[in-house]
Amino acid sequence: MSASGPRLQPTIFERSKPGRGGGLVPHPPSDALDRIPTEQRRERPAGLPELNEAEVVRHYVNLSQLNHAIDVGFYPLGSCTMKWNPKVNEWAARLPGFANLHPLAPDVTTQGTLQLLWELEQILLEVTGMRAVTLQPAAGAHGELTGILMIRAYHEARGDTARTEVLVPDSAHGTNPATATMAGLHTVSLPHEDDGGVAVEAFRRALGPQTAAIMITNPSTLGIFESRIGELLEAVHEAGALAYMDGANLNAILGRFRPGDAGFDVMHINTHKTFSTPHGGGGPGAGPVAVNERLEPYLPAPRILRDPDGAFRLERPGERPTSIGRMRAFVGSTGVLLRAYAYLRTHGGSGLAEVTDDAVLAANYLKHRLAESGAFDIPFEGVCKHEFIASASSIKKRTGIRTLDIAKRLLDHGFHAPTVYFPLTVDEAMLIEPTETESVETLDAFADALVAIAEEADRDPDVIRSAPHTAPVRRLDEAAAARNPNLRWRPAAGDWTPCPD
Amino acid sequence: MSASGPRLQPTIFERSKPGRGGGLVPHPPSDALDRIPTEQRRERPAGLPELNEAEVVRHYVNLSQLNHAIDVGFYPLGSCTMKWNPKVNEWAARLPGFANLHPLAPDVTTQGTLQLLWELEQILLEVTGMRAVTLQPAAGAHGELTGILMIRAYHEARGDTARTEVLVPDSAHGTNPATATMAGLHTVSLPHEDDGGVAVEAFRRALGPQTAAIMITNPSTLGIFESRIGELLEAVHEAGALAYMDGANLNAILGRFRPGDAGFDVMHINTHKTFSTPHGGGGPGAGPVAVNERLEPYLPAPRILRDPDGAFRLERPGERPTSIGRMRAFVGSTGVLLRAYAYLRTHGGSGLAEVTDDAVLAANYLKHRLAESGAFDIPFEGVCKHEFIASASSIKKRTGIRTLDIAKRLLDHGFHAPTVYFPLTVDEAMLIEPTETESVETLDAFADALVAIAEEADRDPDVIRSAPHTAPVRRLDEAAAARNPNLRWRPAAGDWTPCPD
Amino acid sequence: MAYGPHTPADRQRMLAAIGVRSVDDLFADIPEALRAGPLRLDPPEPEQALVTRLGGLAARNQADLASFLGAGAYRHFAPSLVDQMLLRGEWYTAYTPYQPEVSQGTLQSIYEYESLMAELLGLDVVSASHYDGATATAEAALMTCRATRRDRVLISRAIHPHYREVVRTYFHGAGIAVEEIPLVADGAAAGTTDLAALEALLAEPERPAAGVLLAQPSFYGLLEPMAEAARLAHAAGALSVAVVEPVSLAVLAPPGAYGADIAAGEGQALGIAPQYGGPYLGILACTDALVRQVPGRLVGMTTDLDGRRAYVMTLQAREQHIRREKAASNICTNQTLLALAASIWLAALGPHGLRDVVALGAARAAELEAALTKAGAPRLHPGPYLNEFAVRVVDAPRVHRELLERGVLAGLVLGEAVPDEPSVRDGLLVCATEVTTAGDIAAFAAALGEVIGGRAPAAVGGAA
Amino acid sequence: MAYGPHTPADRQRMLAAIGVRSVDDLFADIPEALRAGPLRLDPPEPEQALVTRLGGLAARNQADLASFLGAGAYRHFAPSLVDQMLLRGEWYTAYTPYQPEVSQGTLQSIYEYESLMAELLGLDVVSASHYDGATATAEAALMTCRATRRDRVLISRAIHPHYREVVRTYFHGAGIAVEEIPLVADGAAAGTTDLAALEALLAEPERPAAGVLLAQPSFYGLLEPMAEAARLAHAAGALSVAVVEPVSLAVLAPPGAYGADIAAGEGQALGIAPQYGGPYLGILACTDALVRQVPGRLVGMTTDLDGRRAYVMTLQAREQHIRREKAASNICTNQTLLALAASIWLAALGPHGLRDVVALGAARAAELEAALTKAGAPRLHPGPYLNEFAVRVVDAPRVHRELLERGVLAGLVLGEAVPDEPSVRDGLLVCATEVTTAGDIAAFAAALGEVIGGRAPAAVGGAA
Ligand SMILES: Cc1ncc(COP(=O)(O)O)c(C=O)c1O
Ligand SMILES: Cc1ncc(COP(=O)(O)O)c(C=O)c1O
Repeated sequence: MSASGPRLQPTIFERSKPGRGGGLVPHPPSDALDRIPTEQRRERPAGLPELNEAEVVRHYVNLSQLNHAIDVGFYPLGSCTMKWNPKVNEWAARLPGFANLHPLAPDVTTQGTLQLLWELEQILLEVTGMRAVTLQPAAGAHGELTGILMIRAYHEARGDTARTEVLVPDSAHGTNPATATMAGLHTVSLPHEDDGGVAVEAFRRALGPQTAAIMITNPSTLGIFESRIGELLEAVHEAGALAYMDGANLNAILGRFRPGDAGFDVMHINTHKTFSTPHGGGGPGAGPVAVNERLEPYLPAPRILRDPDGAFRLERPGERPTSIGRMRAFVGSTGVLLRAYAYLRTHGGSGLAEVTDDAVLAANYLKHRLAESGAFDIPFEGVCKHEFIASASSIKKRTGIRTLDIAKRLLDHGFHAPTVYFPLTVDEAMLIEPTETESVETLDAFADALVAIAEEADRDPDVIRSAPHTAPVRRLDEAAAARNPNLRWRPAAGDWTPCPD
Repeated sequence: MSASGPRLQPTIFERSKPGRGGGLVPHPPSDALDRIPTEQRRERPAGLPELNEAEVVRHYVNLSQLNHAIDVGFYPLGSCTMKWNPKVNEWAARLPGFANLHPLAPDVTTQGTLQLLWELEQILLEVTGMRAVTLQPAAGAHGELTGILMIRAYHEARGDTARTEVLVPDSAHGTNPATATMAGLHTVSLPHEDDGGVAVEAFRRALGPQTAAIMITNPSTLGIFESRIGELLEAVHEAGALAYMDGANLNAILGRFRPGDAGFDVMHINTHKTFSTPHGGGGPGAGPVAVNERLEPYLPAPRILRDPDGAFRLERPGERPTSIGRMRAFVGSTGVLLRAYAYLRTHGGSGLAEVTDDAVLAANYLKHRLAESGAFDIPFEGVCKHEFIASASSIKKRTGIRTLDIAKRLLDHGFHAPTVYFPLTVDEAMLIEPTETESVETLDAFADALVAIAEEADRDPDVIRSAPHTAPVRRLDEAAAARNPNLRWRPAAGDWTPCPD
Repeated sequence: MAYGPHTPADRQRMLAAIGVRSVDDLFADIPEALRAGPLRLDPPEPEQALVTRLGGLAARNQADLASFLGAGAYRHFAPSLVDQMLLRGEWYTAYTPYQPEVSQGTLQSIYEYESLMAELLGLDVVSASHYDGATATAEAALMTCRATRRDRVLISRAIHPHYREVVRTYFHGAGIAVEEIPLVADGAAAGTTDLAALEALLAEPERPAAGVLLAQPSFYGLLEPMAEAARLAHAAGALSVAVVEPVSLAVLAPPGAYGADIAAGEGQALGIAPQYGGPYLGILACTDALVRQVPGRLVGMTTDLDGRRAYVMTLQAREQHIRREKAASNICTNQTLLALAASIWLAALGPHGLRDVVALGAARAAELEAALTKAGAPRLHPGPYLNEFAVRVVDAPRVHRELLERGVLAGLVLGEAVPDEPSVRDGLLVCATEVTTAGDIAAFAAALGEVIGGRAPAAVGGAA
Repeated sequence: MAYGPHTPADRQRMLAAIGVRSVDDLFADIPEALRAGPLRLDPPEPEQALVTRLGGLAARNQADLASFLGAGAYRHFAPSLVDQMLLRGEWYTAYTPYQPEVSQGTLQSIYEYESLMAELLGLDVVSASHYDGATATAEAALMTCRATRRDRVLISRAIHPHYREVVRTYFHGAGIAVEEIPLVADGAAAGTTDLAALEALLAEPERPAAGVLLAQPSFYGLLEPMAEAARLAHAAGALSVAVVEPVSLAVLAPPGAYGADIAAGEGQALGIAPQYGGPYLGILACTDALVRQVPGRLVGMTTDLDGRRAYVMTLQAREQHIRREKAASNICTNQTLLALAASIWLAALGPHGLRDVVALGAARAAELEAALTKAGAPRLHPGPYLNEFAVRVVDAPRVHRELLERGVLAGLVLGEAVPDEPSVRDGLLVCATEVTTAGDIAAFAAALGEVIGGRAPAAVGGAA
């Protein structure tokens, strides 16, 4: 009941009443299921909720209004790149010619989509400077696994089987080390220098014949371009290892730096970040993986091929035995990829370069505003890329107010909080990424809000500690949630009652 | 900034900044407008707002969240019949084959829509018991004018030109007398009996050779079926006048009473009430007008015809000289009518009867709940139809709390208020219409809220007088708005700056 | 019942509470003789079957022809965001904002619509919307009578014939005279409103005119002498009404600039789909001086008890629910959702986008003119136009039909649409907008060449 | 720039504040040698042109054939409300709910998804979603290894071949053995998983199995001996994994009922469009005992400071952002929006609607079986099926191609999809659901009659 009155909603099960709803599909013949053996049937129906259309819609409309979202306001989540999600892309993904296409439909019936995916691959190759790309992975982490499995396959194909380690900087996203483990490799963590870059000495010590790969996020999750990247990559390759770039921060370097040209062997792209496909409150995403000629043979199957006559087709089973195999059931998250394609077409080459320029400009401006205010610690000086770290370390020492409190207080200003306590290497970190689609007025308002909260921390810390005050709920008891997990509602059991309509 | 933080929004002009936005349509050649004479061109561009997509969307998403709506919660507006607006109808109206059809396209290219409209007419004839129908009118009031103009034409055709009066019960909607005036006729107001029906004596006195028509809302806006309707219609026809039924309350009598059978000559239907087409915060609607054989010759042109070979076509200009002419530029609000068609198909004959039964059941139940509580005056006892009147007359005498205050306090409970101070004939009226699509749990919660407010009126009247407390704004200064009307924003004037992209 | 929430037990509970045995008892007040039998209609249709049915009907229409048909309803590009915003239930499932505290979304959006239109039109008072362009025009004409207390209006024959019909229908009821102003027969102004004739019509002292109505662009796509007509009207004590196409106002002088007292028009072109005729958007605007004469809702800005800016329906004393038989009009339900659609469309395009739309349409129209001239169908009138114009084609109905068989919807057959205007008997009214493609134009020209073969008529009008 | 808010003046202001001359200065940290030149891509495309391009590409697909293709992706009727709810920006433009106070919509919806799936599956712990059915299956297999500390899993050859491939890809990395359980060759159980072979595989004492994976219904549409397989697995100390199609669970026994410890499956059938392969919905569920092994997010119910019910991500100690290399999986981004889609679809249909969907599909499938048998393509396996089954057609690839030319997508050519399963070499895998029409079935049968002429093969299997 949104415009006024209570905001929280009962569960959908509590809105249910036996005998409500139904009638959307034609009635089946009453003997339709007689041929299913009794022992294969369920004894009691699942306790699914029974609602009429109005109740379903009101439930989801009212729930939706409890969310902050990019359609509602600023969302400066560092590393997550919450840029604008264009509306035309949603239209496109729903075109029946795209949406109703079966993933196993014969190639002659899927030429439009195959062409789109093939063109998307070409665009990604130009953006990354790589040689080949797979569109299969469903997300960044899935792309990482794909990439590391290819690296494994590469070493294996060369009989180079003692390479069991992956070097990962300590500021890396958690998916990097977790990926190494999933691929059966060990993570070696690399410390960073004061300027945020990888500590070269430690890196050289860690590198060796046991090194399968290095995984570098560039720009790093500190928002800093790894200036010594040439040197690092040279050493990696000299040691016989390969270099994986976590491309989550590609938004910061479009048209300015091509990982393939610089010597990376493989990288993933988060379409749900760099190319603005909607993240939907947790997913979906897509994580295309681009590789150079070293890794091309190992790409997952099936690839999208263009025959000499211009027709497109999927690779046939067994056509390329060097492949690491399938990474998912079907060719890819096509519905996500076509949104990325639309985004890339909309911007074109010049627009992508502007995307990066404006994203970096906005981040540096916001960083400047905060640095100038003196209210927050700015651990890494100099230019940043598309995001930067601020810290409430001094505020905490002075007032006891932590980054978490500041994050909650920001909600009262109508902003989402930045990513907090990440990367783990910085005390009381806030990773702030404004993106290129927020106006300077919004950036200013956000900076003003942060500065105001910093002042409030001295003046009236309790109001921050007890924030948020205007959200649908106050702070949650997360400890109780974990101690005594309640992971599902237990509805009244269903019953084989006759259909209500 | 909805989930938390401030809720009100700046005007769209205040979100504007010169040089923002653009780039959605291809650039025209620079000389495209050279052939337009200078004196025909505007000197300065209109001061339209310049926004990027994110700003436009956020504006409208955030504004939308300030609205109560049937998708959000209960909306018991008497006489306005806010029943559920089905989602499939929105899908249907957007099918390109329907949405992109030009109103002047040749009949051979519009057979699908013509068939739909023709079938809709047949359904409406069965529902109303009439002989013919026009789908042209854009709303109920437009239908009223159409109907009264036909009645005028009927009398004129018979040379019966002295009939200049229309009898209208005092509980009638304001559109009834206003319509009479627009059609060049005079309104004679009829009082009502204690039971809510038309006062028969007064009616007989008013009726005469000067009477063109009577306009009766049945069930009336008091929610009462005019039980003496047979008698009234007989007298009207005896006097040579015709009978118009305001069908705004048709929801209460589907499958129970057919105005055509009962002797009404003409009636309108509010598709945006009875057949659930969305009202969109004020409109659109559609007001089909059904007539018996007396008035069929006068229907507006063009009608939808079915040729003997089964092909559909629009009446050609001049094909039926008795027509009163066009009531609007094109054939009708087809986009609205097709939603009504979908609604009618979904329900079928049995479903429509259930609609009425459930609407009347819900109204009587709610009326019973309030009567039983003793908290409100219930001026008209006995069964009601789809709506009923409650009054805060006693509460006001006792506590000073008025219907207006109660309406505002209901908002804090998450409900929209009923229609208040209408009909004008009842002191402190609330016209409550729950409709058939609200659950008994909702009806109970609403009754509980009203009873709780009535108790609160004794206990803590100030909290009611100052309500609403949870809405985006508090009560408004309507007097100032009327005294010093501010009917438009004055943006900074536009400028012929070059296009930003 | 579809959409219904009640279980049989719910119904029983309610009946028991009310104290009746069956729902039939609740209809005992309907006299037995008047009770209806069961409705003879098809059984209920599940959504899945309905979707199939409606998809089939939509497929029976041909809505994707190469179309050059305008004549009062125009195709324009609508960015995806427009419909996605409109599909939000908080907009389309709200009723009239009777409780402003929980309707600020709708109210602010109408206020903004009024403001956007005021900018485009150069007039300060804009109604919250009317049914369509034709009914808005009729209401505008009625306003001139109320304001001047005169009962005769003059309407140009270059106004859309359907609009003129609607004005006649409305006026017959109200008992007001409508007289038509003829067109200039030849010369550079051929096809535009004849100002000399207007002067003569205004010069009848016993029958003073209340208002003078001209359309800009005219039904024939021509630019009209709006300023001169307004001057003549004012000199005779009449009000000047401009019937306008709002998109064109990105470029054309606004009614306020050439002295119109009232503007009416069809807002469909503001990104609203043609939908076979509606729902559309009637635009109605006037000068401040006429504010108490304007029919329909007005929303104004005010403050709440805490001084916060807020919006509310205002000056309701003009309206039927207060004034009843003395109201300015009987209008109640209007076209608010369409006003919102138009506002979102304008906000999405912005002033530059709107100008691009007009300029691109004009450019496409010029290409169309060139192609048709070459194919043997020259313009019928010599004067300037924006994106719609009439061409001369012998045996136009047949040509139109044969083009349709070739997938081209060749505009409007003028001989059928305005049979009382012999000067356009051999005319097709054609239109291009920014969505017209070069391919469409080429297809039209090629098909026309095929259909009319060598029988190209001589050029006429100013080109002669 | 499209979507960008900055005017040239804004950029200047920001640059000046930062204290640099041009935006190039902000990239000075990129070593000169590594700087990229301008991207060689097409120029920006206005929305109007993009819409034309995408419409053209979509039109190059044939997505409206009479289709009998299932094989892991199924067409179902989705009520209009589902997509209209999903199109609300508050859902799809939100990120992971890191700030629960302003993400209760997403969090509650995930909790409800978990609850709905728990009901369908009969298992208490359901992850917030995984990428798709195949990756969920691979993760399920990995769970069995973590939970049992064994490194060998047994997977039925009646599981989708692509799922088996994905498990192999994942397991090659992790260095875990995958062995396949063969099919019963003939008799009444032909085509189902061979339990005797399973028993033998489980009986190798030095190589204890961690898990046993069967699919219900199987890739071939057959009902599998799930309970028996689970019993065998448990007897050998292994965990039982059921790979299920969730819609079928309206009718079929849930994994929890036949003793499965883990269930995995593809949620696409829950009303999600086929979309040429994704985004789909990986379902992953387990018993309470395995909660700390489940990969991916979990949302739980808790309270806020004022004691109000609220929802939050919980048990995050399993996840990569806390545990890093020791995490249960590397999954981060999942398929939350699809979980929401599935929830809305289930809520819209309700239990009766879901059962109708299954029963109507089963009825249509029986009609299809009858029609194909008559047309000369009898079933390949004798056992019971729900709505998908294999038929025997000689020269299936050619027949399939020729049917396609006649507008019929005749399911999947088994000889190509599972070349290593000779028993199905002459098979087509066909499927019907509630959206299959009688007309589609008739068209299929008629076209098949034309294509295979008199060359109908003899019936095989149990029917023999
Ligand atoms: C730096 C980095 N790497 C990897 C990932 C994982 O990507 P995904 O969430 O798409 O799996 C993320 C996601 O936030 C990230 O920020
Ligand atoms: C009884 C009655 N008559 C007529 C009307 C006018 O209908 P509309 O608003 O569609 O013009 C209404 C609208 O509320 C009404 O309730």
